[in-house]
Amino acid sequence: MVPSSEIPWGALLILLPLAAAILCFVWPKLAVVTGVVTMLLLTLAVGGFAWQLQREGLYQHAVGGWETPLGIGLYGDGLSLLMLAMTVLVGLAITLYARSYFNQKQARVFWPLWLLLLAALNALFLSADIFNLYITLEMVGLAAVALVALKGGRDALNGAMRYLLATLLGSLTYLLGVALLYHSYGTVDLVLLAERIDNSPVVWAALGLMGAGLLLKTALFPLHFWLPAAHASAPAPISALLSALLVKASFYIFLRLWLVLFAPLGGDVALLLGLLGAVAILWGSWQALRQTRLKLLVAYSTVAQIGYLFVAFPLAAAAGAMLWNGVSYLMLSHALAKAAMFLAAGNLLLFGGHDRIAELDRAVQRLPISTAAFALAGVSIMGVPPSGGFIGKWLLLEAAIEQGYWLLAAVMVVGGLLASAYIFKVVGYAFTRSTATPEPQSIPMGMEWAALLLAIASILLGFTAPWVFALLGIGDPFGGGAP
Amino acid sequence: MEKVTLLIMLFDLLLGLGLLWLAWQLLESRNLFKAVVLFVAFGLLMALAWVRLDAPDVALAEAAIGAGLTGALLMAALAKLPSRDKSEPLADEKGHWLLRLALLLVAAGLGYVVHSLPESAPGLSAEIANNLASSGVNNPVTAVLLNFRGYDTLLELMVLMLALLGVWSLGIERSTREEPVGPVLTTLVQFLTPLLILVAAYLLWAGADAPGGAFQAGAVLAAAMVLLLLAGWPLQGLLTGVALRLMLVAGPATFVALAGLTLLDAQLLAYPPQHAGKLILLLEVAATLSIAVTLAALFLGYRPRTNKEPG
Amino acid sequence: MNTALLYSLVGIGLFSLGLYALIVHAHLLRKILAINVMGSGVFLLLIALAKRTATPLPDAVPHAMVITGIVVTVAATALALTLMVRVAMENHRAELSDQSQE
Amino acid sequence: MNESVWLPLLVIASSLIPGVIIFALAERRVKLRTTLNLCGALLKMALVGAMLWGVYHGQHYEVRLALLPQLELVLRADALSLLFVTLSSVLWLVTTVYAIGYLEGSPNRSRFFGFFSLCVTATVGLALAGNLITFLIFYELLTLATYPLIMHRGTEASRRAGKIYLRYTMAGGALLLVAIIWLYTLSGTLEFTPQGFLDGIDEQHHPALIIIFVLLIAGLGVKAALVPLHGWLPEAMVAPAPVSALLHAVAVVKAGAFGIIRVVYDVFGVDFATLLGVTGPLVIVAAITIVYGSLRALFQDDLKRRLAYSTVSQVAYITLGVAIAGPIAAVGGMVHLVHQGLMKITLFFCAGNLAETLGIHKVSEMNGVGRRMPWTMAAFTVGVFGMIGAPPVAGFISKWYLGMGALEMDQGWLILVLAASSLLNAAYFLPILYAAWFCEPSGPWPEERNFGRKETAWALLLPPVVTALLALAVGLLALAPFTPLAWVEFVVQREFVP
Repeated sequence: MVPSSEIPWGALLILLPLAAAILCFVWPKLAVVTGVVTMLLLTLAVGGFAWQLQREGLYQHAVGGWETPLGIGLYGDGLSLLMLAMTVLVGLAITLYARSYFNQKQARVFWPLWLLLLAALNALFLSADIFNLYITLEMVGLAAVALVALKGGRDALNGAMRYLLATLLGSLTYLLGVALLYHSYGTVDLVLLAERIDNSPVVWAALGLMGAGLLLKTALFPLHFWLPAAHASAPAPISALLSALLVKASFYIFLRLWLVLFAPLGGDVALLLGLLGAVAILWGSWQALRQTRLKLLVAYSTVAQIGYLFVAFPLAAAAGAMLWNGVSYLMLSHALAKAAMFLAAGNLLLFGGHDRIAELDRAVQRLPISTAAFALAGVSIMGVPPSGGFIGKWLLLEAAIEQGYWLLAAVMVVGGLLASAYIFKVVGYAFTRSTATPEPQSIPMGMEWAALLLAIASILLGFTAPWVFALLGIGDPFGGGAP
Repeated sequence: MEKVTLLIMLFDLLLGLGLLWLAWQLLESRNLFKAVVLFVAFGLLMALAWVRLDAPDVALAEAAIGAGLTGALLMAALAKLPSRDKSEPLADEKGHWLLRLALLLVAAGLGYVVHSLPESAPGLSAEIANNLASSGVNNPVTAVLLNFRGYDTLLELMVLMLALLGVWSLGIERSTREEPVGPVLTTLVQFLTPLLILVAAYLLWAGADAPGGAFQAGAVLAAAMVLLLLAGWPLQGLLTGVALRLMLVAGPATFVALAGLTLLDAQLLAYPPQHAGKLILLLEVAATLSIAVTLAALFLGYRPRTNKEPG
Repeated sequence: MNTALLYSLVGIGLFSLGLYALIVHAHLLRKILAINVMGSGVFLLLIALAKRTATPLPDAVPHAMVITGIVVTVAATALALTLMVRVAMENHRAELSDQSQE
Repeated sequence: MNESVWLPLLVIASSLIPGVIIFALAERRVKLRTTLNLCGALLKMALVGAMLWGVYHGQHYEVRLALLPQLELVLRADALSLLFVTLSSVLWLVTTVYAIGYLEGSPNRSRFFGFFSLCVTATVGLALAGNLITFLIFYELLTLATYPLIMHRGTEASRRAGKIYLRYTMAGGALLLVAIIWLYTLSGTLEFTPQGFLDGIDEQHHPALIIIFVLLIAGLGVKAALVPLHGWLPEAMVAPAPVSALLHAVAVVKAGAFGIIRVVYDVFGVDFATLLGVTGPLVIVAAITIVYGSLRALFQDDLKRRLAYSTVSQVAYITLGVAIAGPIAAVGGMVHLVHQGLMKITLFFCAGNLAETLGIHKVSEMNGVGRRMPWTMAAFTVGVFGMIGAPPVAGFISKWYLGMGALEMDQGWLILVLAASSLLNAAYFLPILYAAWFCEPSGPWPEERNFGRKETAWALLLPPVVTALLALAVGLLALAPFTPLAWVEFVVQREFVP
């Protein structure tokens, strides 16, 4: 037996799903089993990785034995760990859900794609090489597009196409920035770049290009145009992973680049990001409130919630690491809550055969677990205590008020109120009787519980912050010392 | 000497302008078929540019993949579009002056940035030169692709697999056209296919020391298969099921297996120097096979099935 | 004006042209072509600037990156084209539709 | 861990755990559900009794759980919190009995009782909160847990009421959140401390603190139904009677009032609040609310709405007592927390009985109802006299202390407000009594149900009779030890040490 501290958990997080994807691809009959087992193993691996990080600190692995700048470096700190854990938590629920959701023909495509997507996400969160990140981004994007279109249908195909064009545009713009940085500093390694970077036109251009590309993928207002169509039209588990994980993946890269390379460049950029975030909160929430279809409502809610992540940028210079802790926490709780909401919305859609909000027709008693999941996740989205969303918003609001950014604070509060308005609009209709009652479809238990467990987790996050922050501090991802 | 430099500069200038002009033409062409043809020409011109920039490996890849296969993919897709779609009028462009201005400013800004870069930058040439000996190959590009940054390539093969999965899930099988294949094409195929296979083998073998390698070889091999498909050879009926899938994953699987084995040893994808050459060759052979079959399958556009398999 | 600068400027030009076409054209095939032209622009920039070495041989790392990029692009293009055909079947034309099914 | 840590947790758990289990119960498991409900309520009362005894003897109960670095969830039992905890746990037991009777045979009872237990958990939690963030957490939980109860009937009217309720309470919660965070950035602590924790704060922050005070009162005033933030309360009356009785007469509005007490006493401190000059305006708001609520009640024909406006008016007495900022008025205000609870819940139970047994919803339908349902109307009568402030019912005690307190602080004009309010109370309540006892029934009852020889089901009858007797008892025996009055005096000593 190899002692578990010597097991290379980090690399396994990438290799395991890759190998499993190949297996599923070659022998589709084994797909479901392979998928489920791999997901469990990945959970174990993230646990092992966390344990390793806690014992040994920063994870660095020179792939191929070639040190940077020649080789590619894997890099894992507290922030990577958080993202990996988020992926695994959401992934477990999606795996549980998808087991019953897809028919045999769809499953044959779903499982290898899903495993490849997991591998790509894990690779993304563990990479410190901006060109390698480009490849992982493309993997993530293409896998997502294929998944959105998996069940066909006009809306989904249109959504997938729009998403594909946006994601390709984003990647290429990002790559152009990578090219400039490489030719300026002779490396694509983030750690080395951080040492070599100075204030030159190249850095500004790279910030503009990479930033624009990543923000397009993150769907920050006004680059969100592709998101509602894609997120709302995809099959439910895919919607969940798009909103929960994919926008976070590109945000994660943006955050990394910002922290390491671009933060010194300027408060003005940060202020601009903050303002865009604020507009995103208001616009997204308002649009969500106006929707008559459940999945579109949830999708617009994602546009709004992404805004919260960016509101933090102008506050960061003065607030320090604790604010980024808050942002990370918000990311995590949004991931869990939003995945829960999409899964629940998927159940409601399947149950009634439609997702018209005004005709939810007593879903509270007819489909109580899913409705409860939706409402509980909604609590976290609103930022009402006790929930993960509350912790994140508390830290953001605290920083905004402390530094006198009253406008941002007001927007955050108004966003919370609008969120409660659109969520309770749904819940309200779920209590009342509507005229047309089509024959309900039965929903497998696994699909209901997948949603509820995620929602409960997003609430429980309200009580785990000190513990999570301690893990986040590993490797000091936000500078300024561990909290 | 002076004159030669001047001539070359003139050539570069013309080539650059030609690329821009072709790009404009192909993007603004009213007729989509013409646009696709122009795109192929654009790809070939790009290959020329790669040669001018001392990037023969890229030139080969561009010619085979960028121009050749992409062109074939575009043609095939165009054929599947409803016919009235093929020469749509262009969008009304009067309102786009603001966008044009913005893009012009962006381009100017980027141009300024590029101009501000130092005349000479070492990049990673020195590191590559120092480590080439222990990489197992002599072609620096191959060394980067399969050794120094082999991890990128591993993921890249996965991208191909992903795309194929997507195409298989979306593509709709069409009844093969019953139009008889002309004798010219048949002859051409009969002549070209063995030649392409030979070229592929050469590229694969030469990749270790000279321009070439798995991607180029795979693309050329794929081109051969595409030709056979065009000539009406029922490849999709011959190669199906597990056998096909095994060929498709040969490259990625070898890569992942190697990654796993090296990880057991110590480090992800760290080859023992004495075996590096052989391992890379093994990887390249497997990758060539997978790339070729994958690209050809992408061209085919749907999942080939045996008669037994359900639809 | 040296070769590296010339070709990288051409690269930027291609990128911008592609971006313009991607935004203004509605037909999906044109959008896909535009993406390909943009990609070529980025690749050209990467390789052109790799020429600026003191040694006669250019920097090989960008070359490898571009080969990777070309393969990624062809994969994406294949997927995009397949998707386009499906979208065209649903919408009865190869353009994106804003209307939802209901 | 010892008793002092376990008891507060157990008090919370004694309603939380049954609640969660009840959610999962199938609709038909009536016996198990009833057992769980009653056992939880009885257990909670026993635990609270133990804590009362302990606190009286100087025992310290406290639990802490870190929420954020430097910010903790704190549950602490002090004399003030126990006042509210005791009130809610006693009334929970009574109301549970009532609700079991009221909802017999109706659908979705598991859901109802689950949320009902959550509401009580939230109420007890905010009573035990040891700092503002803990208070906020339970305050919001209360909002969320009440919503499904308002929506319980699932009609279009209840959806509308729920929407209005949320508009008010979520906005109030948001104001509270902003105020609390702002306060935290200024003071670095949120821990409730006798006489406040803001005393030593830099004078330059005083304007900010005034705004914070306003925000806090606005946030709490929504639930306490201070005018003009009271609009949700009459609308929420679409809920089933037990909900109106316990939550809208007691738990929710009292949560707001209790919060105001905490903010004035344990955050700002009476002296500091007076120094800032914020208590004066609060007195005025309370006075306006008292008069306005009574005036509106006068014109309601719907019985529950009339009671709701009466609640608006009565709960403002508590705020008034606090805002007067003198020890005697404080006793009056705080003791009214208990007294009003007992009296108003009686009235709501009675209204529920009338609706459930005879289908009576309107005041104009109540002619002669006293003869048909004498016990119910007797309880109702006790409640009414309490509300008017007639001795010896409990309400008299509260008003007496409030009046004396106003005089003590040279606010004599408030006597006029109190007198006006009493007159108005009489004006809108006495005609009901007259009609009920002395008029002939004008026809058959709208929807009569037969419960055998009794006037109504015993589970519906017992609770109002018990609470009416309690309201009488705490008034008659006000000066005995361990009455609410005695306990409140014990609380007030702490705040007004010389």
